[in-house]
Amino acid sequence: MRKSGPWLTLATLLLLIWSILPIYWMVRMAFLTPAEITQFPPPIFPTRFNIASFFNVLGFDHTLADGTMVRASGQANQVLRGLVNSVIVAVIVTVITLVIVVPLAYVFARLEFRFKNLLLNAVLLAVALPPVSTLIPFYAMFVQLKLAGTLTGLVLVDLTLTVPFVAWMLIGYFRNLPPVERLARIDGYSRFGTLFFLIVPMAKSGVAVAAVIAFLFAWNEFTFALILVNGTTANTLPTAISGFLFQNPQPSNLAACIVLTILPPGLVAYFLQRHVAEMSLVDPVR
Amino acid sequence: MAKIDLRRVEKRYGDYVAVETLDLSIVDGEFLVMLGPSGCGKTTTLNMIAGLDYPSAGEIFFDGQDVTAVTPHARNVAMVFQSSLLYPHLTVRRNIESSLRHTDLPASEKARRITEAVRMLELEPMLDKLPSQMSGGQRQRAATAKAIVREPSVFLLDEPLSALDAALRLSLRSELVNLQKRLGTTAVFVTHDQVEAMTMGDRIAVMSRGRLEQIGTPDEIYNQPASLFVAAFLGSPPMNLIAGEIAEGCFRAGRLSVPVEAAPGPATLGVRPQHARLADVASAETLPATVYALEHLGRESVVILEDEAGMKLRVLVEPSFHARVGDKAALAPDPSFCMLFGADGLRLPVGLARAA
Amino acid sequence: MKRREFGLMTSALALATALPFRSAAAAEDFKASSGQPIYFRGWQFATDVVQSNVKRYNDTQAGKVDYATVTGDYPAIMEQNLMAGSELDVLYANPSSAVRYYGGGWVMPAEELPNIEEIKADFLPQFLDAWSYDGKLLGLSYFASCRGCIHTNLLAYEKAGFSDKDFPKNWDELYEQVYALHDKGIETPILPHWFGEYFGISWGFVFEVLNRGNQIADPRTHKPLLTTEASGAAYKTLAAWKKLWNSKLVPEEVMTYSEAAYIDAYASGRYVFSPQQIYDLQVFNKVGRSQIAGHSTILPVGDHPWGIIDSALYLMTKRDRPDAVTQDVKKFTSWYGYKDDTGKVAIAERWVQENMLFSAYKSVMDDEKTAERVRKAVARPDDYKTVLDVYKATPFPAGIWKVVWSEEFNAYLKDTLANFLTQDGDIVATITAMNDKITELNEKYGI
Amino acid sequence: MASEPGLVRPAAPLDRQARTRRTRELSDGHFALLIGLPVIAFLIAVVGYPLIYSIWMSLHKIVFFGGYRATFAGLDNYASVLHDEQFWWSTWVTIRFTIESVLLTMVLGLLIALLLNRRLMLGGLIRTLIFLPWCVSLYGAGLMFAYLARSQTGLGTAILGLLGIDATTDFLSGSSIIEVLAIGNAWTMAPLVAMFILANLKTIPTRLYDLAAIDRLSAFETFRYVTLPPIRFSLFVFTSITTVLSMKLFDFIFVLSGGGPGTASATLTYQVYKRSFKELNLGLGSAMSFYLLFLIIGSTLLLFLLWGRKEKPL
Repeated sequence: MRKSGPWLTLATLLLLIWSILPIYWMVRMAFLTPAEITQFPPPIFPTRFNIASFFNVLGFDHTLADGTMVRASGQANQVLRGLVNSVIVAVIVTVITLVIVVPLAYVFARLEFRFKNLLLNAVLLAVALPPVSTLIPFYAMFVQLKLAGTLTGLVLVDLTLTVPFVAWMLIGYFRNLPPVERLARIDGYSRFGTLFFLIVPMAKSGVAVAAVIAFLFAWNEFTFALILVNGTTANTLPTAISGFLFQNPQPSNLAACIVLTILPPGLVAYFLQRHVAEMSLVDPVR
Repeated sequence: MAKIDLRRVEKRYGDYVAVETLDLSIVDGEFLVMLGPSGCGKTTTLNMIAGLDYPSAGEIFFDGQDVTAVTPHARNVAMVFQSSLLYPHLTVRRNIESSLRHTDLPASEKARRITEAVRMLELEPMLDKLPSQMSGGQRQRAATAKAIVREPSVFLLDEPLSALDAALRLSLRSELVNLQKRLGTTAVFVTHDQVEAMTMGDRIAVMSRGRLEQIGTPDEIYNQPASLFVAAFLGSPPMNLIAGEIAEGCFRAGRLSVPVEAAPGPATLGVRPQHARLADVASAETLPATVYALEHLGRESVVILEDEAGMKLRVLVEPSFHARVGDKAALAPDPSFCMLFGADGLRLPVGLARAA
Repeated sequence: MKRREFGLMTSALALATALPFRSAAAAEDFKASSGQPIYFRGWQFATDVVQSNVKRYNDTQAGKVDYATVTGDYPAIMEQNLMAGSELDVLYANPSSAVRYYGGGWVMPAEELPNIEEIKADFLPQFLDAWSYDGKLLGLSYFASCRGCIHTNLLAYEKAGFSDKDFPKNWDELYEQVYALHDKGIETPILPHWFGEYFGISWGFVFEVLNRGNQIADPRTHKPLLTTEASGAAYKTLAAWKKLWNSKLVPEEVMTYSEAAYIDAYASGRYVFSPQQIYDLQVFNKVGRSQIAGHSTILPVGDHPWGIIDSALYLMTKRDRPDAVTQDVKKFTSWYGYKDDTGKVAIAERWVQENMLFSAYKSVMDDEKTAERVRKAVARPDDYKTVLDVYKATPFPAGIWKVVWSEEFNAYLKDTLANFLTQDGDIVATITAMNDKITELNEKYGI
Repeated sequence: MASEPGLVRPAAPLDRQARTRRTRELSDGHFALLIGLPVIAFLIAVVGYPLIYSIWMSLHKIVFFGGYRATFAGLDNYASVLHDEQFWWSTWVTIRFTIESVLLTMVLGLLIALLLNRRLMLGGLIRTLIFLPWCVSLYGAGLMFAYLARSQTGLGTAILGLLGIDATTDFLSGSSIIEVLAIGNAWTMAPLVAMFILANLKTIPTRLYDLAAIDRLSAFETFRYVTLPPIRFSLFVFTSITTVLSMKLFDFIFVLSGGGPGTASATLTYQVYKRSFKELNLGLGSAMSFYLLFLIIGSTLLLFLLWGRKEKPL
């Protein structure tokens, strides 16, 4: 278990390279000048840290060392609006998902009742449903309900993705918790009290992971956003960014934007890996 | 402190009968052990006493009060679960406190009880530890502390020691009994371990397949088992049970013949290993067998014999006894200590001939 | 005294006549009055410029124009929005999409603008024709340009021993030269117009066939016109493509390129020839943006013109909204798409200056400043004439673009052509299938 | 004893007195109803409605031009899908892409989990970096891999260039585009799989490894007899999950290859998008999306029958 050595180091190194390389390639592009981006063969390392793009995509002009001014990107206000919208949507979706899913998963994981398996299969079906097949119905439905182009609509759609997936994940997790319900009844906890004061704190690692998953789903959702809020005031970051794929905006701006979108989930990843380490602590002693 | 009465209590899950019409009275302050193999309904009965399960029929009384529909907390019971279950995310202190969370005791009284329980169970050094950071014994003590701070009317224990190693169980057994006697609280203790039952219980209720087989003091249970099941389940090494027939005032099984005063018919002879001796293989009216193994217990030894049908029989012998595996021998029960069980499994209420 | 009085009187008179005139013709004409927002949507091109233009309108004309860009499959997404009656008042559209949207009944033609006669009079005739449907001008000019003119990397071209006089005069010569260049050691002599956008490979086919002298469908009846004989334009185009593909001179990944990637690939200097947007000449010649800055030109008109008209208009939608808002939409469109409150075609002129986007308006194209701008963008002084020549000669595929099924056919063409190359398709079968598709579409829409 | 059913289904004739005295505690069933009903209702509204709408569309011929018309077409759309060559091609692309993605993801996920289960220097940092790909959005990953794999801008060409070799690495070609997509897909999914396997691995007592060492098991035997058994069920579950995720993947492909070159990477999701959204052939698109759904459900069922049945959850 504890024997380390050159092989372990090598394996770690390889996996690190594998994980980082695509991100590095993008980050590097954010620092390249337009001329360097068109270089062939492409440079592996930027020659200098040209941070103009990061200013540009956030709506600031930037003056380079040699005095030339790089103008703020015209996408900037959409990027900023997208950033705000994405944060709003992701946070709301995360909160609602947890409020919905934690009790639901608890009920499915630890109680027995009629139609449980049928309902469980319905949840699994929802996991299997490809977004492209519900795209048009959602669009039609939202147009009628005046929800197309609104954050509310996007939150609803995101919930259809997060709720089944997170529920499925948490059900498995809750099943492995020790059977404290009977103890709780002896101690006088109500059903809801048991759930909120005992199960949730006990499962906080699992709930944290669930929150992260919900956040990432909502933060990164692209397909529905592309159709439902694209070009409206409810535009989110992903679609705002894809605007850089068109001709004139700089690839470095695109790269800078992508880097910006990774930062919040990156922090989340740091937080997540600590919980993964803790997840086994809750493992029941049976 | 309570006297508990179960009247015609029944528990069914669909067609499955977990507990059949059960009448049970638990005396105030006694330590009652419910003993039986898994699936015999003992835990279900315990749960019904606790209020965790509600009976399908019948009533439960605490001190003459009908509590059949009263919630567990309101019954003021305390329970220690299998493996001494605690809330894994709470420290020992908060675990103990959670027992008093839903009571309206003044804070000073709560503090007093907790301090008292902690002192009694010597938990001071680990109050701020999580259950996962403690040993099994410590967890058991913490669970006990959590139970006693409620000053419950009854103390329910569901195989709390089953996950512990042997040495620890031995010491915790006496610790628990000692505590219960000091507190004087009625206790119901569920186990499948007959040694636990014998050593701890004031009375033992033996259950099998949802039915109460026998209830009595350890001495009664051991010496006057009501049924073949009880006889076989209790005692270590276990009782020898020999199937045979009663005819002409004698119990016969093969060559073995024991004089009895009973009606003729098929029966089973039971004799505890200490009430049998080894006889010469040629001697009449004994059961011929071969030595299968010899177990040294220190103060005595157990010879395990195997008869022609492959049945194992045990005899207690002096520690100095020597025999080799494969040696021929015969088992001779002491007729004055033999028991007879009828075809229905019940003990035949008959005396045995006190013959030499 | 008399003189002073006279002067006073004349100026008062002038004021009296001028004021109402000016307020009517200029300032108040464009002032938004409904207080409601106007939704203006477009694809992403120089969004910073659009942003500041819109801001100017909002600041000076009390406008509430909400501008945003739409990503992805622009024509399809806009069609969905139009169909759903979403919040959308003014949008960019290519003429082919414009015709379809008009056919769907979602578009208010430019004819409804009060000063439409003045606007039409200023139109270059080929664009007025290209953008009119049912005798109605559909929208105002965003840009009018040429896609598919052959950009040439002089650095590599001259290094291989060629010069201006060797410039190919038609597509056949161009392909011949591609192989000649390859023989001289140039790995990738051409970057064909095969990229993955809706205006990529399909348009590449359309302009090559058009340049070679055939129509794809009849401009009036929209009946298919492609022929399968080996001398036909479609046959020759496909044959040339097949040969190019099989020669492995073109990386397959071109088909997955976005337009940005397509431009950057040529700007890297790897290629000698590439059909590109004419206005991107200024990108390729910009130092710090391109590896061939100062060395990129376009082929002059030879035996035939190069490319096709790539243009876009500002369309007004017909969505359900109060009349006052519709009035505002017209005011904004007129201000933005033609003359603003100062009487100048300011937005179009700015596009010329900023990105060399040409306009459909004579007043803009004939302006000396426009010629000046082109001169700044070209590698060699004389190239500016080439640019304007190529621009003026550019044809328009009315047969397949001025019809409601244009986008459907375009999507079909894109897949068919890509499959033709990747799956080594049969030339005659492919052409026949294209004709059949046109016939099928005509039947579907009762044309 | 552990699993006595908790639900009180009062099947037996209840003592009437007992019934009237039924306690104030909520039964499992009631509590489940209370919690679950609003959620299930919500899910039915926002998942069920679109699903039914899709079914409706798949049974109709819908026309927009010259006025909206929907005429009932029975199973015509389903039949025409089966005659659509593109559909069969896309099915094949989907299957190939899914198999490659899943295999790669599971192997990588397992490797990452095994590695992270060891004591590493800078463990926190390394774990963060290794989990990072999972935080990258699929469209972001699509762009990354597009730039990374493209010969014009990619790493391969860059390295060759650095070595002074004037050549390109053309990965985005018809023959290898699916592999590029599968690698990218595995890149984003593997950390998730690794995370859950890791949580599983942590529950294996170290004692077992000591035992294995005493028994002188080789590294492979240790893996097979000690490490593998407790994670087998998770492996099955995640094989299923990654299968589903791969089959319904859209945005990553949309951004990276747009289904190209040609239709080389046009998966079923892409085909459905194209039919429904770009061509507005809603009936055909919906019918195709149901075939996709059947494929997804069928594959997971098949996995279950071939493998999952034999595994026991921990």
